[in-house]
Amino acid sequence: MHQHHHGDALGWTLDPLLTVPLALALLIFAVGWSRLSKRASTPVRPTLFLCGWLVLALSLTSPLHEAGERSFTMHMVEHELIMLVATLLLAASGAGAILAWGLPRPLRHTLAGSWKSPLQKLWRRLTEPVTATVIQGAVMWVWHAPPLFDRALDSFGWHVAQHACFFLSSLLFWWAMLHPRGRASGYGVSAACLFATSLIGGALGALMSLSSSPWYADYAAMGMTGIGLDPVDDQRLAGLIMWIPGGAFHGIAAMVLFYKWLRYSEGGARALSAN
Amino acid sequence: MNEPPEVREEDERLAKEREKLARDGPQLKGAKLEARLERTWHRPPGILGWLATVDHKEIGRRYIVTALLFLAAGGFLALLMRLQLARPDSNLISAQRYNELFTMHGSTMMFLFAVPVMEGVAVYIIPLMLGTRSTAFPRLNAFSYYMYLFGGLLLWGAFALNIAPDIGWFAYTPLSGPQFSPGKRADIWAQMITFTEISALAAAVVLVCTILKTRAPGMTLARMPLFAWAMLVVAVMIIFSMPAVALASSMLISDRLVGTQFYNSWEHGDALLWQHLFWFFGHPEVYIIFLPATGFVSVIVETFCRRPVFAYPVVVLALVSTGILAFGLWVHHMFATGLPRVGYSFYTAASMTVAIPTALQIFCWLATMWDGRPRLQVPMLYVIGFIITFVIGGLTGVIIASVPLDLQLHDTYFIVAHFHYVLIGGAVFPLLGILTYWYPKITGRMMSDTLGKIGFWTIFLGFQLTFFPMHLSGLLGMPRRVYTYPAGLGLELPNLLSTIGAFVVASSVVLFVINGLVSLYRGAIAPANPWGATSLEWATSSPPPVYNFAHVPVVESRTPLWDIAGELPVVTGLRVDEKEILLTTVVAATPDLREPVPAASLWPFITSIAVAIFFIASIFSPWAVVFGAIPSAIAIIAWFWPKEMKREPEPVIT
Amino acid sequence: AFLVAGLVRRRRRLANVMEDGRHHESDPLLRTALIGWGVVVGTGLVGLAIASFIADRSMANAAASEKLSITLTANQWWWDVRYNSADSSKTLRTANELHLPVGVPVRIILNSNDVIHSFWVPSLAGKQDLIPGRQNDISITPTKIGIYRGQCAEYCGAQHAHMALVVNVDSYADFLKWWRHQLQPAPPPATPLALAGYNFVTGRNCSACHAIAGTPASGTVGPDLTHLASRRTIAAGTMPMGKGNLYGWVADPQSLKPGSKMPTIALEPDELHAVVAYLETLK
Amino acid sequence: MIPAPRFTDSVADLPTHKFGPSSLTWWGIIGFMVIEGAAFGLAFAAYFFLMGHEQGWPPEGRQAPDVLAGTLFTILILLSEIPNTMIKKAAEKRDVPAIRMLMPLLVAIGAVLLVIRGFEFNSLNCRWTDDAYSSIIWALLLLHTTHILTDWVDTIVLWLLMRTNLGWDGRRLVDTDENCLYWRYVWLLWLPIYLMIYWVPRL
Repeated sequence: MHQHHHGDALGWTLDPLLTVPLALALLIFAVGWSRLSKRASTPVRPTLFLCGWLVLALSLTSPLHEAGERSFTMHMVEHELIMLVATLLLAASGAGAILAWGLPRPLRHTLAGSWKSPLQKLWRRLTEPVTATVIQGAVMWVWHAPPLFDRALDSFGWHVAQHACFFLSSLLFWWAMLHPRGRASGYGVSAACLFATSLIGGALGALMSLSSSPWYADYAAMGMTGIGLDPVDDQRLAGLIMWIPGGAFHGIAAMVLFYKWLRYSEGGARALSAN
Repeated sequence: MNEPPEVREEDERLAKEREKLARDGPQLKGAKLEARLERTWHRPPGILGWLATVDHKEIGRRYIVTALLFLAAGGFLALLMRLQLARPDSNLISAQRYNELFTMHGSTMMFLFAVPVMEGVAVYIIPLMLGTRSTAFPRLNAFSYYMYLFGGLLLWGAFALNIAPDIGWFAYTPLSGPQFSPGKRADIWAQMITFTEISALAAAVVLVCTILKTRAPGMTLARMPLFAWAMLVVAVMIIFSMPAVALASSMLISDRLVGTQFYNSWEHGDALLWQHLFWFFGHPEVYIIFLPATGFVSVIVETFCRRPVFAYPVVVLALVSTGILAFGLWVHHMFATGLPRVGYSFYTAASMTVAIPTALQIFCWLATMWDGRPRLQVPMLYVIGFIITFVIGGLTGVIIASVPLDLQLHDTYFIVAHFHYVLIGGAVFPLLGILTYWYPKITGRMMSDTLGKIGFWTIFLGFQLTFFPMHLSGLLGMPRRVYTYPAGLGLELPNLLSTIGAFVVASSVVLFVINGLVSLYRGAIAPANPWGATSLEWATSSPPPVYNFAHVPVVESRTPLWDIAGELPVVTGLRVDEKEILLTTVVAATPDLREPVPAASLWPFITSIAVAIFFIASIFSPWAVVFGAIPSAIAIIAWFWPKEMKREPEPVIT
Repeated sequence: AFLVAGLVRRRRRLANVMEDGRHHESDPLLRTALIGWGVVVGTGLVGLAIASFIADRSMANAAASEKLSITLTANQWWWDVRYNSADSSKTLRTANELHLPVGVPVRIILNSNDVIHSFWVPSLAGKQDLIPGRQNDISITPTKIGIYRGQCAEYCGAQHAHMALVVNVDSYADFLKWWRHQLQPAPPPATPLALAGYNFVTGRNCSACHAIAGTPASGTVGPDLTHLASRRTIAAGTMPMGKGNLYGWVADPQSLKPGSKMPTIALEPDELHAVVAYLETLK
Repeated sequence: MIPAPRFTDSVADLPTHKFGPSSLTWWGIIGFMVIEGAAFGLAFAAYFFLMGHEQGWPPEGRQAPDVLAGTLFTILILLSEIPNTMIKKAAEKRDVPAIRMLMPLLVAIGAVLLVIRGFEFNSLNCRWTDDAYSSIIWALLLLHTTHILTDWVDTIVLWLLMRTNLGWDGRRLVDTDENCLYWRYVWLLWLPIYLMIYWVPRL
């Protein structure tokens, strides 16, 4: 575990590797928003974006991050906040346009030019619901392989890379879920993918919580982890959080999208409100 | 594109011919159309034709009858067990025989009765409900029935030969492993599982495709009958859960037959791996049995209260969320196995959540009755019996969702009472109700109302007498699966009551059967829609003709038969000289394709025989995998080999 | 209780409707009721979950500090009991019977030698499985002196029904007395008949499976017999301890507990008398 | 009484086959893919469950499998996607001659794959009876082999069909299209299995 020791008070993590991109994103958003707000727009999307940004920034920089280096459970909470809450809010805000407007003009034009293709083509490929689901599932599983996870715990750079992978794959995932092409049938596929994700993530969490030995050397080396549990129980609790609340979150999201699907399936809402 | 020119000429010729083809519509309707359709759709006569049939109604009927026979057989075993337990320290039945009895009873009821009967009812009624002429993949459907039949025959044949399994319907390793269950008993159980799971999976694929693709035009998902919704959820659940037991039982059988070590804890294996896999299937299994029954209840409540089911979207969401939740709850069968303590509260909370969708569904039914005009005919009585019984079973379910309480009650008669309340109260009562309800559609005659009412009250009261005392014997400390119990622990009276009750239940089942048989010959002739119901199965004659509908109906609302003014809108233009059904789009149900339906064929039957020989032989020699697979493969290829060059005279390829 | 009350109320209202066929409830009201019902069920479940959580916590706290450690190993169909001690001369082995001092926290380590069994003494504790290849444990603090019946609660094969366990909760003094007595080796045979029995038991078939401390018999497959006659039951609760039952059991275990791992050995009448006479001295 | 019909639209002009989700068999195949996917997923879970209770993986005294054959197999099966995609596109364009030309290539690749698979079994460095680790990697490999085998047989049958007149039937082209879809699924499934058999024991 780099530079931290037991008993130290938990502090903020303000490494420029984190703070600079976060601040930059916020700055671009603010500029874009000020430029765009002259044209009419509702405050819902920006609010969603700001909430998402806040959750992301807080989970990465607040003492939670350092707590995550002393307890796997806390680390799991951090990951779940990023992958379930922050990225969902960001994807729901659909703030791509605002962000684009926040960029300096030449950059915006270059991007707009390259956006047509092949970048757009790639984006469309990646946001196929099934593809996005597979990518997120694979990222989740691969990063939990002990050698990789241990590496992330040992080096800050790797840790940032891990979080970046989680962040990007789940952003992609939620984007694909929430913005399906072909509105009506799309939500049905999304709901199925969310159900599959609850099983994929749940399986990883279940394995973690049913394992009889700790998987990760750094946590295992602690006699007692930061939240007063031994490493095995700490890992079990982390697994349970991923498995049960995490699975429930995806399940509920599946139900919400399923309901939308059902509504779309009736041209008018007639049959639905017949009661 | 690169077709040779003569094919293009052929195309034009075919296009001309297409105009001349006979199709249903204003020019061809009434008796003339019916005669043509009858000729096209009827199966070859004789025993071979009987074996070759792909008519979903025939297959569904066989499914239902076979499953009911297994119910009777499994029930008979239950009576034997109750006789043994009527008195303490009884010597009527030996320990070995008793262990076989409860294994056979559980396996028969779960695998050979409860799941297949629901599939059978669905296979019969779903295409009628959806307004189509056939299921998707009718040959697969036939194959599914034969696999089920052979699985059942294997198990009961073994029982007759005195090599019945004695390892419980859950077959926990290592008790079922090679070390502690030598002989063939456990192998028979595992292969019976293989048969039934192949059958259930095939039926599930048939049902999913039927429900998604063959609905009548206009029947959007939001207009689909709730029973179809229930079966869609159930079929998807089967698709996700059955592979778990398939994998688990294959691993068990390979441990037993070829010496793998999956469950052998002395060789790095793990006995609990079995339980995780088994309950990953076993928990959804409960809902696979229960959800179709909720579909029955919705159907009956709607018809007999003369009101569309209250809050339809809520009921649909409840069905789907129950289906999803069922996959997160398997560990609650394993509380006593030493799961990490940190997880107890999580498991408790998760297990309790499943009560929410169920409670909402019950509310919706009660609200429908409240807001409607309930008619207390026999099916409706069963629904009321269901609600009372199921609520008790649900409450005990919430109790045992709590880890501390479950650690006390787990594996006692309290659990036996709980799940019989849930399964008999929750699934068999609605099943008896729906059989009474659909009996006129299936047979063309009504069941006797008086006998039906007597039957309901005897089974309802007999059931309570049988299973309510079991709560008590469980609380008093009687564990499950014991062939006898000592005197002096206060267990005598509850057990005696249960035994008496069991015989009351048995007599009412006999009464139901008598009613069914007598009504077959003596019952009043049923009109097309005797109950004044709303879904499409009542828009055709009772019993339906082999082609189901002379014209494919069009649906414009969720309660079609209540909303049409005398005339049923239909589409025209399906062929009458070839078996053909209409495919519609998945969500909006707009007409999409005309799908040819395969003819009756012996190949599904032959394939199932080949596969059955393969599986049964593999119990005795691993080489069966080699010499069994080849005939099976040949049969399957023959099954799928297209008979002729079908240059469809058709318009555009898109 | 919340749930019950709610359901009873619903049912009563339902009954009214059916009797008079009234139905003047309007839709919005039902809709509100639906939402209300959802909230009621939700809250009720949260309450139950919290109650369960508290119960669970209190059980976990009870397990905090154990004074006595016992290893319980399940076999098809009997219980092997070992009182652990750092001092190997104070390690004690017995079978099918637990003696516990009242008020003292005890930790029972649960193992299995063959299939899965489950430890369950309804009046003392919940269940915990005994699984081959895994180690579970359960902590108990008995609060009342008395004799409790326990039983295997996981189906474990032919004689699952006859796998009982007696738990004898004593005062601390009585427990110590029992414990010291059990540490003693078996008394030497005093009568010629008992001596004949001793010779039979230690010399031939029996000692392959059974152990009797202080004699050459040292088998470990079957229950320890050192203080057999001091136990309350024979063959894991199959029948009460007594001369007649001992006769029956030694003569033909297979007819009393069919499938038991103890084979029926054809004994001459005088051999049978001798064996029983010796076993009776194992107090 | 059966309600009298009121005639609305005619469906006579609808085609009898389409590619993709309109096709009934497409749904059937997706159904079976999900079934098999669930079985594989659970087998993966069983693998990791067994692994979670071990100190070392493979258990002490065992050697991880040799990677050569498996890697060759992986490369070849990835390459096979090229003719597979070509056949799929040809089917959608109703280009029967192209299908007739490419199909034997796919069959040949399948045959080579099966031969390599034989060597793979040989390079596992264990027998299935040794311990649970050996059992599960044998099981994974065997399960996947059955998929290769069945799809290979299916491809041969289709190839034979395509060589006859029946090949011009639009519905057979849909079958071909869906067979290609299935082959994609088979090689996608292989990737995690490859990692689990050959690389996870080397972590």
